[in-house]
Amino acid sequence: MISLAGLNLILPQLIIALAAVLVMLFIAVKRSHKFSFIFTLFAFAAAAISVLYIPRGSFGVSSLFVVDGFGKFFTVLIACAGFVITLMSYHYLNAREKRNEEYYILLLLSSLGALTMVISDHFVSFFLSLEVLSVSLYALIGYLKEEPAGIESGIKYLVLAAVSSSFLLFGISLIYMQTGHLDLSGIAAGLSPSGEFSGVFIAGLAMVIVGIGFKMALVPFHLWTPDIYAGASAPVSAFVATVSKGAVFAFLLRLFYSTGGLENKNVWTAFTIIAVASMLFGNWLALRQQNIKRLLAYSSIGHLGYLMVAFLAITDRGMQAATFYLVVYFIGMLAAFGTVIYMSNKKGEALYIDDYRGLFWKKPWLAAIFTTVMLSLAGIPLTAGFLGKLYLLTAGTEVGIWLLVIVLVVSSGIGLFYYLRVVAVMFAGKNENEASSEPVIGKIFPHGLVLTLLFLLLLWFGVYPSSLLEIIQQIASVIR
Amino acid sequence: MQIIFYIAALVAIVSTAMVITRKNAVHALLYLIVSLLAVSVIFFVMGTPFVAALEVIVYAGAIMILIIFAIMMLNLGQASEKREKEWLKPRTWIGPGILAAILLAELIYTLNSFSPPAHEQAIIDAKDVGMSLFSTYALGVELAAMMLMAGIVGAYHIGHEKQKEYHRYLQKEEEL
Amino acid sequence: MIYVPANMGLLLAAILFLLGLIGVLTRRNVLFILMSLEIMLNAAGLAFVVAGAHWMQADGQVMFIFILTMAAAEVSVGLALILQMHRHHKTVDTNVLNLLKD
Amino acid sequence: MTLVYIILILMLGGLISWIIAGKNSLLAKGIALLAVLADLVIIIGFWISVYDKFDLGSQQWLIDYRVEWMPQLGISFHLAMDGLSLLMTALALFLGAVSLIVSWNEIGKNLGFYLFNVLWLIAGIIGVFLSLDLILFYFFWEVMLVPMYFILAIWGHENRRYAGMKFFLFTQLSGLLMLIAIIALYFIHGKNSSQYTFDYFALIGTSLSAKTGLWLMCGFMIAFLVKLGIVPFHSWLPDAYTQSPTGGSILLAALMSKTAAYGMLRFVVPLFPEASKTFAPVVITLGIVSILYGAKLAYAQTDLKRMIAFSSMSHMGFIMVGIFSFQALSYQGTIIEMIAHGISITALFTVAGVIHARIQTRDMDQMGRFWEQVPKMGAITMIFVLATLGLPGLGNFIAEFLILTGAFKSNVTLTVLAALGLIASMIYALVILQKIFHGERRKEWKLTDLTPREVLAMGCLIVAIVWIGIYPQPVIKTAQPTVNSLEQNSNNTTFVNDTGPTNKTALKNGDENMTMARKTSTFFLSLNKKGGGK
Amino acid sequence: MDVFQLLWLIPALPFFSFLILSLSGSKFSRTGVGVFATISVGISALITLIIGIQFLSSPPAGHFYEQTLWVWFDVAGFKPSIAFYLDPLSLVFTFVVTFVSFLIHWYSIGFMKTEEGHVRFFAYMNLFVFSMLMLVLANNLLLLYLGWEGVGLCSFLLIGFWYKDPYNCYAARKAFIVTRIGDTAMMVGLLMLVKNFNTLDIASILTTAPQTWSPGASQAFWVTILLLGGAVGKSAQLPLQTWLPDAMAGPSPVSALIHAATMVTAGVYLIARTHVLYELAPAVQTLVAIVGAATLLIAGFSAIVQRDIKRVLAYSTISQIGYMFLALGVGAWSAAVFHFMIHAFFKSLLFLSAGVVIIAMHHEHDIFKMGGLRKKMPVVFWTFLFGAGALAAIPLITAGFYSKDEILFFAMASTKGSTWLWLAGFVGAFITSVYTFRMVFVAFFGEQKHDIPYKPGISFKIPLIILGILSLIAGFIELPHTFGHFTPFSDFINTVFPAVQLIPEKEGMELTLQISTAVLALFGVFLAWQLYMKRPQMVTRFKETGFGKRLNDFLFSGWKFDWLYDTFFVKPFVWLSKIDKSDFVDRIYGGVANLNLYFNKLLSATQNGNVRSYVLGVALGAVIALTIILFL
Repeated sequence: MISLAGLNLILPQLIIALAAVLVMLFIAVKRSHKFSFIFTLFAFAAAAISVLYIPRGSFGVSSLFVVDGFGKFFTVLIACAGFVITLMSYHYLNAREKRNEEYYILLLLSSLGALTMVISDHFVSFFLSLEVLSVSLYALIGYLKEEPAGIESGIKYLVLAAVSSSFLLFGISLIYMQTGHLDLSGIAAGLSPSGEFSGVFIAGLAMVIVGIGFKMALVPFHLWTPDIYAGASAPVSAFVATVSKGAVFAFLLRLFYSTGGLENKNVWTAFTIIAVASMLFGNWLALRQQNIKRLLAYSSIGHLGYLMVAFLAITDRGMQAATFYLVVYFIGMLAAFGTVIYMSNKKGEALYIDDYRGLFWKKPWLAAIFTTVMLSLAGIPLTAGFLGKLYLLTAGTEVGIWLLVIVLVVSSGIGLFYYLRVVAVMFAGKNENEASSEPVIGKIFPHGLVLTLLFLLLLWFGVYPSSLLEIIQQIASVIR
Repeated sequence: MQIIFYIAALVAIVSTAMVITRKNAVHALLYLIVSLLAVSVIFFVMGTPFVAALEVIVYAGAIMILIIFAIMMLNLGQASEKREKEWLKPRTWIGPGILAAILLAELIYTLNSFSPPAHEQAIIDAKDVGMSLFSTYALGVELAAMMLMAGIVGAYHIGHEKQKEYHRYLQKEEEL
Repeated sequence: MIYVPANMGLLLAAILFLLGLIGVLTRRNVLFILMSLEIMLNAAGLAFVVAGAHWMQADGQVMFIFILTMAAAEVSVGLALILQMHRHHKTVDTNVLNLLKD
Repeated sequence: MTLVYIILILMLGGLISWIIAGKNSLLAKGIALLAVLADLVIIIGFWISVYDKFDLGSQQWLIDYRVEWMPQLGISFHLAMDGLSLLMTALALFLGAVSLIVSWNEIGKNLGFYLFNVLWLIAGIIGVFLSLDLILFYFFWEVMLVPMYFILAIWGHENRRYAGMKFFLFTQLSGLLMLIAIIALYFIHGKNSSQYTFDYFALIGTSLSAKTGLWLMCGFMIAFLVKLGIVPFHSWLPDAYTQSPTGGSILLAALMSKTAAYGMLRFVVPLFPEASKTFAPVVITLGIVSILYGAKLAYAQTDLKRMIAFSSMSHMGFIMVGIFSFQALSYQGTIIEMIAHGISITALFTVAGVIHARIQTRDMDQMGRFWEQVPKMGAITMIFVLATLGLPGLGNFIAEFLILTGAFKSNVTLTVLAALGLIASMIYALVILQKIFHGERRKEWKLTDLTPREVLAMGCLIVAIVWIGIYPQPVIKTAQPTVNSLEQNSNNTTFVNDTGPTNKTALKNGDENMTMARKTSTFFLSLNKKGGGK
Repeated sequence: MDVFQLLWLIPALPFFSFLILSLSGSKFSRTGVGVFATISVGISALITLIIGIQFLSSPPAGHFYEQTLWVWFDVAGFKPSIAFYLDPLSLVFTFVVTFVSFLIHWYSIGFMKTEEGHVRFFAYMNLFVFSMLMLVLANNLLLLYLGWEGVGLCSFLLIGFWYKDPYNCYAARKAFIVTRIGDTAMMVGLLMLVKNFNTLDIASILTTAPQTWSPGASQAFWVTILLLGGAVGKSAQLPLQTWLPDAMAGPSPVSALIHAATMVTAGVYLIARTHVLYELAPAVQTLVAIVGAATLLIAGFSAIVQRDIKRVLAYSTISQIGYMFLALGVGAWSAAVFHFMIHAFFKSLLFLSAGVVIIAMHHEHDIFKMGGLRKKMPVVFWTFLFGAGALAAIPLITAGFYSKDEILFFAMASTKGSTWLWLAGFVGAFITSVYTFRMVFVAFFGEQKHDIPYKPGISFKIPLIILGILSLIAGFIELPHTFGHFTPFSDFINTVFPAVQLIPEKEGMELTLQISTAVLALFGVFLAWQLYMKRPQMVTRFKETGFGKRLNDFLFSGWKFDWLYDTFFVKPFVWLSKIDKSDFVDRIYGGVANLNLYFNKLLSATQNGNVRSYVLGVALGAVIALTIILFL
């Protein structure tokens, strides 16, 4: 039976779940956008802070979850991301949609899915977390229901996510068939340590890769990404780009490291091919993209490919690198979408690169932030992106996976092209025929503040990341 | 008893094939229910009576009804059947067919190498399932609840028809 | 009591799964796609039950129940989306959903 | 701390002038110039105070400043200065000041941001010259890039975005390869000594197998060759040099390219002594190809700045020849070439800028007979054209002579080919002079001669280049300890057997990789067994 | 005070003058500039004279004096200095350079009176004198190279002095580049010397070389041949002679100073300076003689058909330097230097006179458009005649006779000489007198074709007269055996050089040779008179025949050397530059970029927005993943 003693370990998840229910109840009583907004903010903050009250060490919770340093780290990361996204959503929703209270329920629920996923130690909990995340995302993506693009992307995401979930489920069932276990440790125990797996198990793994690869938007399961990013509202896109992918990646690490799935050479090769393809295709696709959200989508495909390099190193350092990079990626993507939100107006989002023409001369501070974000995503020093990439390269070089390392380098070279294109446009001459008198959504508070904060974080982690590195090294050693 | 399994399996496969080839949505849905019932039979044969019942009640009963409602709301009549005819050209089946064939071949290949020890199967009834659900998977059930909540809230928001709001000039016009 | 070969069960599940996949791939009508998705999910659930029966555990059935839940949630949101789509486009043809592309 | 202050003064100066420029542009310019000059005074004062220490047997390092930066990764903030970096820093500051002076009125819009970029660029360059931690070095190496990109892409000429993109892509991509090499070196050293660090002093003794050494060196070399603009990695160079505003061209050609040469002297040769010896013929050949091909391309150009760009590329070939001859003479020659070329290319780009400012074109086919109207400009141009073609009495001659002398000691044939560059350089250099200042007047221009400010800047450059031409001894003396250690280093190389144990530990193959995976996974397993209570 | 310590002032004065003129020349008055420049060179000449007298009266120990200003640089024991080295050889050169320069500067005051850019002119001239003095006074070859390049530069600047005419620019560029080819060879020679001796000190190389290299050593061979490369470039010898005729585009004083008297003889100085090395490489020394012989013939034949008075003189200069090379080649070092000195006098005289003529004719260079100038410009005529006489080696009364005669004798009688070399010189002497007097007769005799109101001023005349006198009497300081054997010049200079080794049996031929040379020279004059005064139609008719026309064209173009170089070097280079202007390497990278864009297009096509094709992607991915994992 479940004991209440274990519940303090999943305090953040409980807080978020409770908050979702409470927001719903409040709506039943009285609709208030502002209230829902503030309440959600507090919920995320509380979830992040509550991690401090979880004792150190690694504990199992009802065999579905394991709470350890790694999970806690990701919990904080996701809660913070949720916090930031909530902050950026308020004015955006005010401008673009009538009924907004449900948004916060869905946001909390999808965050809950992510939060439970990162501590999942069991296929059942993983699957349920994934579906909590997905189902809320279907609604979130299609949230702006007056816009055909929103509905379109919602349907696309639903169909594709359901297909990939089916693959995932089928895969899990095959694994279950082979091992008789659904918990990761049980699966690992039932396998030979040499990597000689039976066909059914392997086939199961392959189908699990399809499901996970889809959520992480790795090539060839990436096709949905640009359409969904472009069609969904910018805060939701930010959520999809960061929280959804990050949580799945965290589980990927757990799954493959604890079951030893990568011991199998073919699995490793498959992931290598996926990684190489993601890095190259993602960056190639972005080369001439004019739509900034699509561009970010492609870039995120590439970034997840980079993360796979660390994942495939299968070392302590690889885990640290992946974690560090993910943090950097979160910050970068949030700030990027934050800028898009800032620049959007009632009529629509600032989707096209041309919307940013001459931004530096109009809003130098915003342009500086966006530039830094682009440079960070491109991996230029003084920004955290550089150290992230350095860490990845270190991880890759340590074990000598040269193909991946070289592809990483080449593709980030390709990537540089489109990041710089955006930067160059911002610094180009002013847009003369700009007639849009519509004021932008962005406000100094909260958008300006949040963006500045993210900007400072990028610089801080880019110049003096020792504190973050310290934490990451600790949690990586916990998970081992 | 194995023969029942095979018969039911055949029914399931045929009716499923019918589902995906029908032009009329309601017909397809009926075939789908047949397919689900066949699967339910298989569940029963395999000694899992609880899920066999759930299959009929929830799947065939609830979810399918939902879809029927949707079909009714969308009012897809004879015209749509004609359209379906245009949409379903024979060659559209080729690609997916080949793809599925490859996947099937690969799965058969793996299943071939998989020879589980033959053993008697015990009936795992509702009690066992319930025990499991509310002990080991209790938190999972909570999560599933959250998922349903998400589904409901989402469906509510998206399905909510906005009140038609006319521009105030237009309203004036109507008044005139 | 009853002996159903596990690999036969899985084979059936695989066939149903792939039929569902074919449905998703070929049908332009989004309602059919939704139905095909249900077929796929049901097939996956079937596989779980087969595996659970094979190991004589309840976990397979538990998983089936969760899949069932998920299918329900998905269908509800999916139908809502389809309604909105029909409102915007006056059709259920997925080919009209190409506002977003490169 | 002096070194930190030098960099900080520039960075702060840049920030302040950016902030101030909106209100008072003159003050902003003044502050920027003051920051550079203050640094220059510091460095020259320092030079004078330590000048007597540069003797043959003396300690190489004058200042050594090290604090932990990212101890988790073995990265430290390690700055140090020896004679070579002292010279380079002084050069950077001197030419930086000149570039500010000559482009005093060139930048109309967004002056503040321009000054910010210039000062940060100089700071980055100086950082490169001073850093002795490989990651820090790489850090500064890339930090140079961004301000330069902005200078190029914002204030450049008509094709600036293309040029900026090309510049950035080339240098960044090649830089990443260097980064990989740095990391690989870090692991090899770490596995040999179980001390994981990026510190130069620690890494310098790393023993490498011949093959590994060659690969790693290639990583470094690619970055340096690209930045130096050596054939076939030069493609970005003409575009970037041509499209930059004058100040940018100066900083690019005179200073940034020198960072690459510096990198070779500081890192490639000491870290990979035997690999660089093996590789030397290839590199020298590339250098010679650059000398000749660059000269040929320069001759063909009609765009003045493009021509100067190719001439610069041609001269960089000499630097390659100089470094990879491993002779004291040629090392000294290289160092002087870095300085002299920096000065002369600065002057030439200034002239190009001055002309462009007056007639809004760089097309030499539209110029001609300028001497008539602007004799001062003509005379000054002539001096630097002569410097370019290696006239004795000007700095470049000493440099090229020493390089060739050293090179001749190690390889006769290649040196003779390199010497052909002397002829080639004359062929294009005279075109600059004659097409612009002599011959027929192809178009009626109203020209005004150099302003006193421009004359002042050019005067400084002339004094410098003549000084190096007739009395280069202070430079040579200052660089002497560095050159000594370089020479010792290249003399003391021993080849490590290819099948030695270092190689195996250095580069893991796939199998070892898999065992690593297993280890990790067993950790996971044990964790779950311990913690996964139900 | 030791006057030798003033040595550094000799080059320094012109240099300071150059600095002052170039920085603030515009503040001087028009004549002030010229006077200032002239005086600076004059003082240099004066100091040279004082030092020279001191040197003659009380020679320093070892017959040389060395003055070090500062160490230029010091790398790894290689330590060239800025230092001067004075011995009889450099003293002679210094004397000639300063003295002739002084006179030419003086002359130029008048010459530049109406030209624009006179400040520039005198500044360049001063710079030239400085460089030339550095060249001859340098104590090490690197400093010599500095002077060497410096004179090349000044030559370039002064040839292109009238920069508005593109032809002048072309001529200047050509001169600079062609000599640079030789210079590069010389540079490599220097590198080789550094490699072997780790020094470029002339004195120490000359003492060390015989100890380290045996005669005929390949090292010596290469060093000397490379140095010879430099020498032929600067001295316009085969095969690098083509620049000199074009160099006549410069003002006449420039031609006189740079392209006749001083710079072009730098090659002679270099070889004489490093004579020890040449003696270690007999093959190269022979080559020097052959180069000289061939050049003097080729240039002489070309001179016969030239119409431009300055081009005639240019070819004659090439030819005369050929004689000097011939002398060097046969080991007659002092004869070469002696001929250099005499040649400096008469050739600068000829150019200066020609300059006056050209000014008088309003920049008309064609001798066939002159004529009858004898009466209008008697002083110029006479000085020109003296110069021409010396050039043609009119026996006994001209200095040229003595110097050239000595060379011809040594060409025959030296152990390194041969009959063939003598024959070349002998034929050359004949041609010389033909083309010289062709020029004299055509330009100064016959009918007057233009009215000439112009009267050369006194500043023109005095230098002309001084040089004219020198052309006549300077030969008397070196008289051959047959004339009393009065040889103060070679006595003086032979402290530097070894004596010529003579073949004993040929020693007696001296008188015979002298007489035949004298007769031949006079016959040449006669022939010129016949062909160009008495029967000009003969020449015209010959020129009209097919062969004659082709021969004339061939010789006129300087044996088609220009065409040869143009076809094989210049045009291919220009062509290569043209077709590859935009750099093919760039295209390769452009291709890489396009490839990436192509991939972009390819992949973009997959993002077609159709949800079913996205599902297809997922399904395909599943197939691929399964296939890899199951079957790889």
